Amino acid sequence: MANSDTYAGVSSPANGKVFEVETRVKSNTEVNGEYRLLILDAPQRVLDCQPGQFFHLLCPSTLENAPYLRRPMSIYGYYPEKGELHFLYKVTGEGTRALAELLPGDALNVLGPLGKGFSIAKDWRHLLLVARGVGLATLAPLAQEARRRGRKLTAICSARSPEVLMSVDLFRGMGAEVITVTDAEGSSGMENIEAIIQGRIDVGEVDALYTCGSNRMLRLLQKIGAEHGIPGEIALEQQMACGLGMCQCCVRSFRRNDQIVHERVCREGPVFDMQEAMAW
Amino acid sequence: MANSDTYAGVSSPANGKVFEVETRVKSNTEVNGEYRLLILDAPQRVLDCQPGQFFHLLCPSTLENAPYLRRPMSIYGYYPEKGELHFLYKVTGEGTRALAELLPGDALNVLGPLGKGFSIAKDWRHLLLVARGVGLATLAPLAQEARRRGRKLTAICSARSPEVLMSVDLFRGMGAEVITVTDAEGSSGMENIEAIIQGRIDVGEVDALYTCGSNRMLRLLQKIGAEHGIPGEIALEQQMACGLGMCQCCVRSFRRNDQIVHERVCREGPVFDMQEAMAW
Amino acid sequence: MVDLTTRLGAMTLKNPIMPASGTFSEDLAGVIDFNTLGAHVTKTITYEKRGGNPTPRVCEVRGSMLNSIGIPSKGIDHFIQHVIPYYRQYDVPLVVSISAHNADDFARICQAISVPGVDAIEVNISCPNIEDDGKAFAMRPSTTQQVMTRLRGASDLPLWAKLSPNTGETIEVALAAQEAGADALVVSNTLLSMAIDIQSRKPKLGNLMGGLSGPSLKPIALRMAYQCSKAVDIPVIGCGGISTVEDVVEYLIAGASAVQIGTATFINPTAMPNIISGLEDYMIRHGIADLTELIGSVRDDDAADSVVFMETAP
Amino acid sequence: MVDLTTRLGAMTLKNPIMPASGTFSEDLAGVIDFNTLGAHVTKTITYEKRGGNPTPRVCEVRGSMLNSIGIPSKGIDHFIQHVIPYYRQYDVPLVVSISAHNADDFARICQAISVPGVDAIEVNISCPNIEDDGKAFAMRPSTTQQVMTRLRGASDLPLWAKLSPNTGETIEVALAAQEAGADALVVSNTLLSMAIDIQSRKPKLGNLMGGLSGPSLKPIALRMAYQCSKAVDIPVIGCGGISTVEDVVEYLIAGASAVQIGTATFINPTAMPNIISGLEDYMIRHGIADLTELIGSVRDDDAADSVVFMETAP
Ligand SMILES: Cc1cc2nc3c(=O)[nH]c(=O)nc-3n(C[C@H](O)[C@H](O)[C@H](O)COP(=O)(O)OP(=O)(O)OC[C@H]3O[C@@H](n4cnc5c(N)ncnc54)[C@H](O)[C@@H]3O)c2cc1C
Ligand SMILES: Cc1cc2nc3c(=O)[nH]c(=O)nc-3n(C[C@H](O)[C@H](O)[C@H](O)COP(=O)(O)OP(=O)(O)OC[C@H]3O[C@@H](n4cnc5c(N)ncnc54)[C@H](O)[C@@H]3O)c2cc1C
Ligand SMILES: Cc1cc2nc3c(=O)[nH]c(=O)nc-3n(C[C@H](O)[C@H](O)[C@H](O)COP(=O)(O)O)c2cc1C
Ligand SMILES: Cc1cc2nc3c(=O)[nH]c(=O)nc-3n(C[C@H](O)[C@H](O)[C@H](O)COP(=O)(O)O)c2cc1C
Ligand code: FES
Ligand code: FES
Repeated sequence: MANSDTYAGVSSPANGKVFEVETRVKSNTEVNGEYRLLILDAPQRVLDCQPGQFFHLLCPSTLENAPYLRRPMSIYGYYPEKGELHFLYKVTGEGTRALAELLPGDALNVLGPLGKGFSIAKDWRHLLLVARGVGLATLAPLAQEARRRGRKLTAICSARSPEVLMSVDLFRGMGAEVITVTDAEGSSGMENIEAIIQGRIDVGEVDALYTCGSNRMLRLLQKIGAEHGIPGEIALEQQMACGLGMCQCCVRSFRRNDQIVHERVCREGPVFDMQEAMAW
Repeated sequence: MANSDTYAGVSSPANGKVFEVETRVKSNTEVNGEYRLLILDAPQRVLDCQPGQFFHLLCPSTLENAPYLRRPMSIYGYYPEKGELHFLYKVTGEGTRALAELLPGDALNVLGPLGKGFSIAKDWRHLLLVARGVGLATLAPLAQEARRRGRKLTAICSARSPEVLMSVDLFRGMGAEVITVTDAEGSSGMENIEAIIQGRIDVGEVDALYTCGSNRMLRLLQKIGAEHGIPGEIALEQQMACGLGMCQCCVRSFRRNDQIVHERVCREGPVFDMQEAMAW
Repeated sequence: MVDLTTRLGAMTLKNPIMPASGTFSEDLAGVIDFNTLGAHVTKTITYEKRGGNPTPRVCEVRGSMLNSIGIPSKGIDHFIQHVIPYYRQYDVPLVVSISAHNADDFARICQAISVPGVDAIEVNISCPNIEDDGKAFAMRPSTTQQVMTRLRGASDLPLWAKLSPNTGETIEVALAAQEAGADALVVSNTLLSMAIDIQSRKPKLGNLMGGLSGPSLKPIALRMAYQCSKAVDIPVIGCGGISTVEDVVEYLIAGASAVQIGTATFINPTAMPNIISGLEDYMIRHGIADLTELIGSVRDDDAADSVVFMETAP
Repeated sequence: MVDLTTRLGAMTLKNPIMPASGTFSEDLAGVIDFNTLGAHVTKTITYEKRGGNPTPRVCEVRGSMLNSIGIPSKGIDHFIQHVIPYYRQYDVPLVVSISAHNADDFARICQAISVPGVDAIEVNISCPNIEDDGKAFAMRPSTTQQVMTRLRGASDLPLWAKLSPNTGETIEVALAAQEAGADALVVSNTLLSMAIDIQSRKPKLGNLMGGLSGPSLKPIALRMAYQCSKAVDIPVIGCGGISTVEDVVEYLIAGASAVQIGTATFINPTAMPNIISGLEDYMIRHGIADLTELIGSVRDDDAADSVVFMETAP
């Protein structure tokens, strides 16, 4: 419907401005059996993004799928020089099925960039991230930013089998060191990941931890972070209606100053302090 | 959704059986500014039709149009030899706008043939029909049938201006005599039409009258029919939900044996005795 | 093989799918095989012959429809002479829907229709009760209880009370119906709605307002079916907005023992048999042997009673 | 030039478009120009600080949504210190939505919120009244009248009573609100609904049930707006399922003097300003000079009172 692209005076807490814009699909291809890469031709003004931010996509209505609400998607890549916005998504339900039907040239209305992204403090030289599944999409831009700022980044990529380690090339391409762990090889267990991270810490190569998604990973990294006094951040998900902070549907609980507080994933997040986050 | 094409054991009052079938669009072209001709590739079993019957079309959902109920459409032509079913329609709202977007090769679910068509008694040698606008669609197959049965048919075609007299060729092609009256030439008034018909009656060339649609035409033909004892039939329209006789939404009032009775346009009609029909 | 049978009190249906009153008639017999259905439910009839509402009697709203058909009825004699005998050719229970505008008339038709060939009576108490300022019986527990008690005395056949969504007392009404001896609840009828043609500025229905049915009604009727099945011990028959196998499964999980399909049949006349075979496929695919594994299996254990029985959106 | 202003009792709005409570906040100020709106309506607040309902708090149903946000509130002090001053930068009336679980608390917050910067108070009486077996105030005329009378005594600001569709007594409730001194009616809040995930068999909302909003609600809320505007003399503000200019026009024709837009803003954050300019275009195109030509212009002259005020689908 609406395709005006109004200037967002109240900015998202982290950095930029929010716009509702009509984009064009450049390509929308299968990456492997489960994931798809959507590349949009997007106006410059929405490409001033931060790693960890997301867009709210108005998925099209098709004959079989009629998603009603928008769908939140992490920014997998933003390239102002090419005018491109990338999303990596997994087809799970009505909205993503409708996304999967988009063809080059089709229009897609997006709202963003939204939310608060990852931070990289001045003195964090060595960053370590642990990603699994579609969490790769959320963490990929962090690697890009780390390189831009000249930080060293280690990515532990976890997956079911080696074949689905799709972003390894991407992380490598951005100069990150990549460690893969898979269910198939039996290397993706929490103990093994803990051992890998411990090894890095032992040689003084972890200044900050990043992850997103799973509860088990959150607990593990919270433990490691607490033991060694290493700060960390986690990107969280929650059902969203407005994506802007108005409806309060996307709250999660956080531990802060010995109290439980509720914060909106779309507005105060989706990136939160690792120690404050609560498993769910 | 459903595309089984079940055999209709309880037949429609007039003749055939009712089927829900998936058809393919052969073509869907503008006839002039207002009307479109939809040609479907349809299975033989739905092509055993009678002039005046209709189909109930499950118009597709598109981005802009999401019609919910089916839409009734008179059969404009049925050609078992070519496997074709023709509809002539005017784009008026959501359903017909969605129809207008159909492209060759697209699927269209249709239910029919439905209802009771026109009758041509054995001793009706000269048939006279008066058609205007999309009413041409309903009456055209009658001309075809008249030719098949070797009856003489005169078609008075009324329209706004000569250009929109689209079915003149069709009627002529079926051996009918065509008289055109138009608003632009000032010849479409009721008095003139009455005079034309009166002229025919005077030379003994009207055994039955047929029309559809407008109230004014109904009143005129009722008057003429009553004065001269000429039988007649009219095809009526009404909002329809089921099209099969179940919901009772499509009733109209008729005068019969000094009583007012309600009949379902989809089941007892859409063709009714001209004298029993009531202006609305 | 999976078992599709379902129990509704003393009755056993071969499957849980049946038509909703007013959206089904002999006319459909040509398009689908009536023997496949779990039950046959006829359009509501009244004792006397009556006309219906003015036309237009239906209109479309976004993805759903409104109707104000009313209850045109050829009267009970015609029904007993022509309709009941017609359905005897099928090996499927016949459920007759009845209505009246006061308790006396209701009892009269209830008694008169309790004849061989009729297996259950569905009581459409969503119609206005002219003795109670025009509110429908089903809008208040008191009037529901009164009329159902009268009906209980008038017939030995199973009585299904069909509830209305036009009330803020769903649970009280359900309990009142059970108290008065109803054998099952049908949940629910249509919701009072309106649409206006902005060009002509006329209401789209000849009767000004009418009942909403179809997909838009589903979340509302599903909530009512859930609440009723929590509150009463008699079986609940879900009805409202069902058009897919998944919709049926959702109602069963919510607590319905069977469902009625209405408007979907207008869109696809073959909807009911398609859903029956689709439900069988679904159960095979998910290793569900019989319907009792689904019925009422909603995982709401943590929920407090105050939440289950709330009657307003929080 | 057409005139978009509309009168709501003593207030005049520059146009009839405003947000619905709970679907609007300062966060939207970046995406649209707040000065374009007819009024600003804030999320319902309570006197005390409170949390909301468990997550998930929203889910989707066909073409609409359910929510069970509840009323998380930072309390009145925070609101007076931070929110009211924020809105003073705009030349637009500020309408504050309040709620409470009993009449005393309601009166307390009503009085406390009657401060400079607030132009009207919207009373969300669709929440459960814990003194009346948990039914919402707005479900019964008696409780509506009681609470509105208390509120009338507590503030001189215009009071807008927001009605609930979860009742069979729409008209009685509307009359009771008017009787007790309400200056306008907002019609309506969300309708209690439910959805179940058939895979997990869990309710899709953490709170089991929630309120239906969006297009599915429109025919129901429009019917209520029509009935209320026929029954009362105070202005009616339509609310429910509005997402296009045509929807707005339909509500105006039905009798609403203004409308609120809720869920549509989630789908298109720019919906309100787009609809305002679209309404202007519509009026120009149709030669409508001002809104009074539309408001209440429904052509229902033939309809009997018994039809206008019926409360059940026929
Ligand atoms: C900040 C954020 C970033 C995300 N980034 C990505 C990404 O980069 N790639 C990706 O594949 N997925 C991502 N997700 C998850 C993605 O939003 C869901 O997979 C998607 O909404 C599913 O929609 P659906 O209609 O296909 O599935 P359905 O299951 O049919 O969705 C039903 C409803 O649930 C919501 N929902 C379902 N899963 C989730 C979820 N995990 N989080 C939030 N809401 C959900 C949907 O938005 C929708 O409203 C992200 C979620 C959030 C909150
Ligand atoms: C038996 C019969 C035969 C018909 N034959 C033809 C034909 O050959 N060609 C043609 O162009 N039109 C024909 N019509 C009219 C056609 O059905 C409507 O134009 C069409 O339904 C309009 O749908 P819409 O969504 O485009 O318009 P809208 O006005 O948006 O329709 C809204 C609703 O009103 C109903 N409706 C609108 N106009 C009519 C109408 N005149 N009659 C019945 N329902 C209506 C629609 O079905 C729909 O449910 C026929 C109608 C009937 C009853
Ligand atoms: C056209 C129409 C006529 C109806 N007539 C009746 C009726 O006579 N008696 C009754 O109890 N319900 C009647 N209903 C309501 C349906 O039985 C059913 O309760 C309602 O439509 C909701 O189900 P659905 O969404 O599957 O259609 C009617 C519904 C429609 C659409
Ligand atoms: C997420 C959400 C939160 C809401 N919160 C409130 C609220 O706090 N107070 C209130 O009176 N109504 C609330 N409502 C109801 C809306 O104000 C409105 O009445 C309803 O959504 C119908 O309008 P719509 O269909 O345009 O959304 C809320 C609705 C939604 C969707
Ligand atoms: S999605 Fe609405 S507040 Fe976060
Ligand atoms: S359309 Fe249903 S009876 Fe005619």
